[in-house]
Amino acid sequence: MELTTLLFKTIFLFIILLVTLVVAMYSTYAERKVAAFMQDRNGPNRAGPFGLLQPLADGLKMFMKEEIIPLTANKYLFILGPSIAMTTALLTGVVIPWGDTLTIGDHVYSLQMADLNIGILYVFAMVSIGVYGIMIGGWASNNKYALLGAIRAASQMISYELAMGMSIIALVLTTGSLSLHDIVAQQHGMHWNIFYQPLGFFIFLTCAFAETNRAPFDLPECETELIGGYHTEYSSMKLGFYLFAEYVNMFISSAVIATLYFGGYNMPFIDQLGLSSNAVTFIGMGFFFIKIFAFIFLFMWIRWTLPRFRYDQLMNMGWKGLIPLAIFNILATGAYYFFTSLK
Amino acid sequence: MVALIPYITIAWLVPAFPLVGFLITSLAKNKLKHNQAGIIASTMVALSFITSVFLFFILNSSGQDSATLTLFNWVSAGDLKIPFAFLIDHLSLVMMLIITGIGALIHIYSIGYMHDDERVNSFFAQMNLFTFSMLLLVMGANYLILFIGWEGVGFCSYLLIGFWFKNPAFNYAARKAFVMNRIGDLGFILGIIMLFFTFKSVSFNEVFTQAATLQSGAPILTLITLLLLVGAVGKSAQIPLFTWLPDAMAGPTPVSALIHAATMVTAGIYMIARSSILYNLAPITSNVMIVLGLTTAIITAIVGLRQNDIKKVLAYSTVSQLGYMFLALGLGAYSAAIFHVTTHAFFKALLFLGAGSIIHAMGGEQDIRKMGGLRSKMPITFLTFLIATLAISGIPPFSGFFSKDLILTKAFETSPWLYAFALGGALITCFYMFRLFYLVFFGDQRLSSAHPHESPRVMTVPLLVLSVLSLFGGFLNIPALFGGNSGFENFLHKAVTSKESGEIHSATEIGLIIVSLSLLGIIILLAYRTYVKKSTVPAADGAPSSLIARIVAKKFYLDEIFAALIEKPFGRLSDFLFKSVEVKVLDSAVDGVGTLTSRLGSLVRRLQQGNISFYLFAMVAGILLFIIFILFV
Amino acid sequence: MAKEVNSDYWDKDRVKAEEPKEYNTLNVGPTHPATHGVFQNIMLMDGEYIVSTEQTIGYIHRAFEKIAERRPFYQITPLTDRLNYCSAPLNNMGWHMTVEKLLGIETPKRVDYLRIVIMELARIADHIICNSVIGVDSGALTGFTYMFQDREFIYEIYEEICGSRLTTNMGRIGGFERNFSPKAWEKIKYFLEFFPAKLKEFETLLIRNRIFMDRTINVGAFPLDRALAYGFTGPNLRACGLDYDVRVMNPYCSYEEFEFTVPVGQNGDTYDRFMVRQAEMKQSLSIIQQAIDKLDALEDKETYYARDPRFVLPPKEKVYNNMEALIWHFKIVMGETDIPVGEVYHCIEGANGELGYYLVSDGGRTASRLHFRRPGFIYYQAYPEMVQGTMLSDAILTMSSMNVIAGELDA
Amino acid sequence: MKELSSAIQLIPLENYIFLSVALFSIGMMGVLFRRNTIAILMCLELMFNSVNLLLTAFSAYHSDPSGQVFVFFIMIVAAAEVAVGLSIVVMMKRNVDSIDINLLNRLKW
Amino acid sequence: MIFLFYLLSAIMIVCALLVVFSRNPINNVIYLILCFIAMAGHYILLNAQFLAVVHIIVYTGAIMVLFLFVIMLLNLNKAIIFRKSTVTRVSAVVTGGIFFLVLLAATRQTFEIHAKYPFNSDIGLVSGIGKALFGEFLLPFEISSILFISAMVGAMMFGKKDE
Amino acid sequence: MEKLTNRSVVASDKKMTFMERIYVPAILKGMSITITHFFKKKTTINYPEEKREFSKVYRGQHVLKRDDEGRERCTACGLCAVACPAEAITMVAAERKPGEEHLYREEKYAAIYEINMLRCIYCGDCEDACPKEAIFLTDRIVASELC
Repeated sequence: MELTTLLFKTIFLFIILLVTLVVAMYSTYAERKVAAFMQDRNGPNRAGPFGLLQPLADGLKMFMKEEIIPLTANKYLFILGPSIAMTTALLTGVVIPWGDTLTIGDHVYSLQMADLNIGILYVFAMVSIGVYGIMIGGWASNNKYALLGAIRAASQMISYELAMGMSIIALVLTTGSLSLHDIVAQQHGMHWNIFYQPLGFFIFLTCAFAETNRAPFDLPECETELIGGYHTEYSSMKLGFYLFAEYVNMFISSAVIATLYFGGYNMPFIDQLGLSSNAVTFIGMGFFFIKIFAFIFLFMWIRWTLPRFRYDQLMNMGWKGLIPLAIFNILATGAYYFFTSLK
Repeated sequence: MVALIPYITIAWLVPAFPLVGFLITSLAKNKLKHNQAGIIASTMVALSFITSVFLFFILNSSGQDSATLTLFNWVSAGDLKIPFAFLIDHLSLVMMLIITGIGALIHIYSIGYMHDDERVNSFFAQMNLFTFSMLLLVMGANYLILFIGWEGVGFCSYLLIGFWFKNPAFNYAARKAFVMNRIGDLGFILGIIMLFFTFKSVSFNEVFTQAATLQSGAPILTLITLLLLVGAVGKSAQIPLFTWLPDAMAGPTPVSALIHAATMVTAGIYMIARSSILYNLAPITSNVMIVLGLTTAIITAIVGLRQNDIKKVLAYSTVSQLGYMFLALGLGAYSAAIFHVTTHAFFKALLFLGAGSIIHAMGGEQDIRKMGGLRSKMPITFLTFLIATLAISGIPPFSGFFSKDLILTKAFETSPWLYAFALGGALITCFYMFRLFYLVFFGDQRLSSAHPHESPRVMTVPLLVLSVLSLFGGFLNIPALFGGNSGFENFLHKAVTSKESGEIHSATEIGLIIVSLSLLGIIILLAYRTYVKKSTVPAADGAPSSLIARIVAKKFYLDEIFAALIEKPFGRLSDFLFKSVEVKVLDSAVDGVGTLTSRLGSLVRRLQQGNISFYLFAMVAGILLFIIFILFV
Repeated sequence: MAKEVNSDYWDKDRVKAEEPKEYNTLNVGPTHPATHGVFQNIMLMDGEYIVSTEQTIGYIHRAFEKIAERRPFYQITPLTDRLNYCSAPLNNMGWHMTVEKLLGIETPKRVDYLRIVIMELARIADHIICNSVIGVDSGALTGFTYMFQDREFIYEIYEEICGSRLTTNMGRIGGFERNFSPKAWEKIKYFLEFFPAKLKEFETLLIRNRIFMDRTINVGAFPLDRALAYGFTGPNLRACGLDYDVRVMNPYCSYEEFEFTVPVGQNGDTYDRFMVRQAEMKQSLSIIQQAIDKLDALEDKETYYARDPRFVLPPKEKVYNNMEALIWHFKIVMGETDIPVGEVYHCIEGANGELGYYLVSDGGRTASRLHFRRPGFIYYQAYPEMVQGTMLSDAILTMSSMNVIAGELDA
Repeated sequence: MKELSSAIQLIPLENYIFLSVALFSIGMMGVLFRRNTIAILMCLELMFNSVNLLLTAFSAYHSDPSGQVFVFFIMIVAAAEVAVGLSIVVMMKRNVDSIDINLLNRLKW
Repeated sequence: MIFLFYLLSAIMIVCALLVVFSRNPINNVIYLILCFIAMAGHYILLNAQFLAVVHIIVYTGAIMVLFLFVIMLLNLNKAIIFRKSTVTRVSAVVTGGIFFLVLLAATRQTFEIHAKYPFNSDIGLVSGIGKALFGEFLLPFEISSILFISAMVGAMMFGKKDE
Repeated sequence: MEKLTNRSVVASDKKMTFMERIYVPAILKGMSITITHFFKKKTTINYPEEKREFSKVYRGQHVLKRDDEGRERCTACGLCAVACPAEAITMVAAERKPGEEHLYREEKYAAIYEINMLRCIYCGDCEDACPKEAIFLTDRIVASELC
């Protein structure tokens, strides 16, 4: 590997991490603001102008709080849980193509950390490891509510992974590639996959809600039943990690949705503007982030609108609703391509 | 001229509709409301009737003789390659029309008849399944599919005979029918196997093409045809395998009408007509058939004279008519046989449905001695029953006349003696049918508890339709004698090869007709005198009577003869085998093995302590030893 | 599903002998976010399913009835505030009417109508709380915030009338402490104007949403005969299908002059309770409108208390200027007025069911025996039976839909 | 990625054989060593995986994908085995309140 | 790269040993997960990217979650006190060791096959495996779905409570 | 089921139509409501900066009033203490010394007048009971350090 590339990649990795963290941080702020606005309230407005420093204040508070590890908890696992949650949440970012190529001097750098040819599967792998954070944390707390939350989380995430994977299979049928870079490149112009896979998008979106444990699928942590679920016993920064991981997940899943179905960094009519390629890249990146923020907003919007499911209804919907739908989607897509290929 | 092939592809719809009906009615058995199952089932059969009619016109206008529709490769094992294919030709079309047309009418009738039954949904499911199997039987392009349909109809017949399974007698009747059919089926499947070994194929086309090259009277052909005949005898209730059919009347009356009069029992006829090329080449078998058919026709007609159960009478008459068909088959007059099948389907279905209507009206009473005077109470039934009776008796211009006359004429061509016997049988038929008719409809009502009433419209409409068919069905095949063109025979001629027969002078023919008609008239009058004028009522079952009467009433002791000839020797044999061979030889050998094993087991048991870890250890050690053995020894 | 298990589950050895490994206990309460008050449910759980429940009350044992038996009647009013604190004015009025019944005070029509306005407002406030909290417990927080603005407005109306918001101590024996101010009327009329739209909006947010329907339909269903056996009244009984309403069956306070329907449910599940409360709010609005119309029709715009000197404080000017008035003032405040010997039961249709006051007087200055019939207390008795065999999430929703107020559990 | 994809050319195949043999033996030892049924199942997984690794290594060195397809099938079988095995463990726990493999010595409960 | 190999191998072997010798089942599971993740690293070294990811999804994401799930559900944390006798344990270790040696001996002939075949870096990719899977191995692939269904049904039957 | 009145109306409809069964339309409807609220005016009152207007009769902090001439009105009659349901009021009466007429209106006054703010329930009964219009509950909010 050339030194410049290595240097670029290293810097880029740090930027990704930084951006992820900052976005996640301000997602907490945005969540509170959005919730407040939808509920005719003002939301945080004391720390800094419009409460903009609220995330920092929260973070500070988290750091300053006393670490409490319950006496009966399994100490190592209790610490391991949030760490896994946070790590896996952050790891997913490396395969997402944040932008097109960047030309500096003679070198062309790709704005994607790693273009795995199995990019989507990598995302899946990370998501499936993410379950451990919640499960281990919930179990290690040695609290019944936490255990219930952990079990709910695990079964929910495993169940919805299936439907998610199946909706992706239909997508892969249309794109013919598992690489996120290819998928984005194919959607150049207005050939966004949402137009080809509306049902798949719908299923994927639903499953993304379930995978990130957001309402209406927030059973593992639902306040009114389980008092916070798996993180009932957590305090200080470990709690912060869990909450933070949720927002990171939300950010990353928004990015994945935007990448898979909404053309990633592609922007319509950008070619007609006649800009230099670097400018196009930057504009595309901006547009990508706009899409991501739109999805983050959607996540919040739905959370503050809907009641949550019951555990068995959730499972019913996953197994009896989404999975058959997804299978139908695969079959329909397959049939479409089969018959079009006949001609 | 229409190109046949593109249209023939819809032929698969014909069996598909009843199958769909069966699936719907059986799967949604508990969901369907009262009449829905009946309506669905009837609609499905009617749809397949419409399809059949369409196919009929297609085939007629195409000028082609037959067409084969291959759906998929079904069996493919070694040399044996059997496609799942349908053969559509004139013969199968006639059968399809009968099955679906009469089937549809009977389905509709059953909506009314089975209205109050709690398992009505199962009934319609089974009826549809039957229709499907029967269609498979007649449409199959090879003997294997035919056999599947054959077994399918047998199974459905079993189910439907035992439909009211809470009555043990009915169950017994169902079992009897099933077992007797099995005897025939054994012959049939042996025949198919022989066919396959002879011709290396079971497809009709290939078999017949190859058979045409064979010598007439070749022993292998005689063997095959005899074996197939055994199957036909079982299915079509010929002597000696006929006793199941009267007992089969235990099932609901529409079942009797559809299965045991119009369709299933004619499967044997169909099969032989289909294999006509083979039979033409096997004169011995043909002679066997003549004998069988004539004997059956006469003996069962005599038995029918003494029956008092309305359905039993009809059942014996069915067997008797089937005998005529066999006679025709034996004479090589295949199209005459199929023509009789057709007309018989019309009037016998009508008779059974009428009987059903009567039974319905009498509140389940089946004994004709207890009926009477229904003429005014049930005018429609009376009228239709009259038509059917006239038809079965062979009175012109009703349909039975034409078909029966055809057979009689053919018999005369071969031998006047045959004609005489056949005519005798027909006269007896005429007598007991009018006996039945007069007892039921004339005189006074003898059972005071019943309040007969005309059946609902859903039942009378099929009756009327069938009576029209019985009335005019004969005109399908007006012989040259009456200025017709023998349309039916010519139509079938494309699919069935009849034997050449000697010409017969038209004057002789007219003479024969006059003789038979005058005899029939005498018989009818006789019956009228006995049962209407004198109001004779048959004696009760246990009443002392003459020896012949008793023999007749006991069906010539055929059941008893079966018992003595087959059941008892078999019973003794099994008894012997059980007591000496099994207990002493086999059991002790088996026990010895068991004892040995248990002795050994008690030795090995010390290793078998149920400790999985130990097993694992042993397994690992074994693998280790094995690898070491391979590597180093 | 859960098997029948004796409810004295804490006999651990017995349970263990029957089902050695399957069940575990879960404490829902006393400080669970969904209990909305201090009470504890010890649930024996089979995974997510509830095998049996034992409810514990007594965390706020305040000996209401005993305190009340030591106090003159007018001082009991603030105590009634604290029964069902979500609809305090209703409790106040009920108590006043009970005392009036004992003393034989005839209230003027205008007082009746004013009371009806207040009582129906209180009913709306109570139902708002219950229904929006069902939303909260099922995860839809936003509807709650919308509805609470309206409850807030009702509290402002209270404030205009009596000066207090939650624990109102509104009204006096025989009527009100003061006439309604024009501003109060303005606010009431404004409320009647805008509230139906808000209610509609809240309904759109929830009632035809399948998630909400799935969560509530057939959840915590309670057959009518069991409900009657437990002594259910109010919306929870009506949800089971029986149209029992004290306002209709046993009219008080001129309710017989009003036209309104009695909404009933089908099988007493959470959805029925929710819908019955929604419908009752609409009925209450119409009752308020009718009361206002009737008040407008009355000539008299000034009467706001019964002219009965024994229990109604004389106007302050008279107290300053008139000896008799001063004496009466002292007598009333000191609780020295004569009270007839007697026994009175008066019940009103509280927001949550039949709210009854049983008052025995032996002629002394205080009640010799006083009992409050608190509907919430009765509902809570049936809770274990209702939630047996359901899931934890259902139990939470059942509890909030029954509107068990911790203040009513102890007295 | 270039460097990674040519890595196999630097690592001798023997290494993978040693490694998977070692893993297999460890798994085998675990099966014999433990009495906890779940632990035994885990050791079985370990053995499966050593075989997987070997198959993949051979497949990579032979440039023949069949080996990897077999790994795929082994995963399928492993998943099915775990599903059934764990449900047996759950049933065992219900019935004898223990998951000691030595208690699993009756053929029928 | 050889360094990476040794690192991953060391992690795997240590974790595998810990799986065998650690007594807490939860720890067992976690060590096994670590072991599997290291194995995914090996797969990547072997150019089998697809397998690596599927390995993580299937083993780490599903199978081990099931293990964890069962352990949590049955609350097996404290139940593990039983031990085998020393003899058994020693013999287990000895057997394992012998097994290792024998297997090494058995596989020693294969050492030479390396480098006989041309190197192709594409076979581990999705397309390579896909072609093999849906071509040559289509039937086993379809049959495996039947296996799955039967396993599911079996697991359900076992897991169902007697009513 | 028998009906007690002829006024009953069934309030709930539990049959779901197809559109309700597929979740989405109702969800979109709900989302449209929340998004309109997103842009609506907020009802929050930023407390220390903004203050809500209280009604005139608000029962806030207690005040012992003076008359027009600046004299205390309270005569320590004790009616308020008697009327207090929470028993929060204690007072010690003292006799007005000569020369204190400009301080107290009556001959008797409350030397110590204490309200236990932890007990007070702001019911306003003391205000009602006072024959001298001395004690009033004002529209002042009780500062948190007082209770």
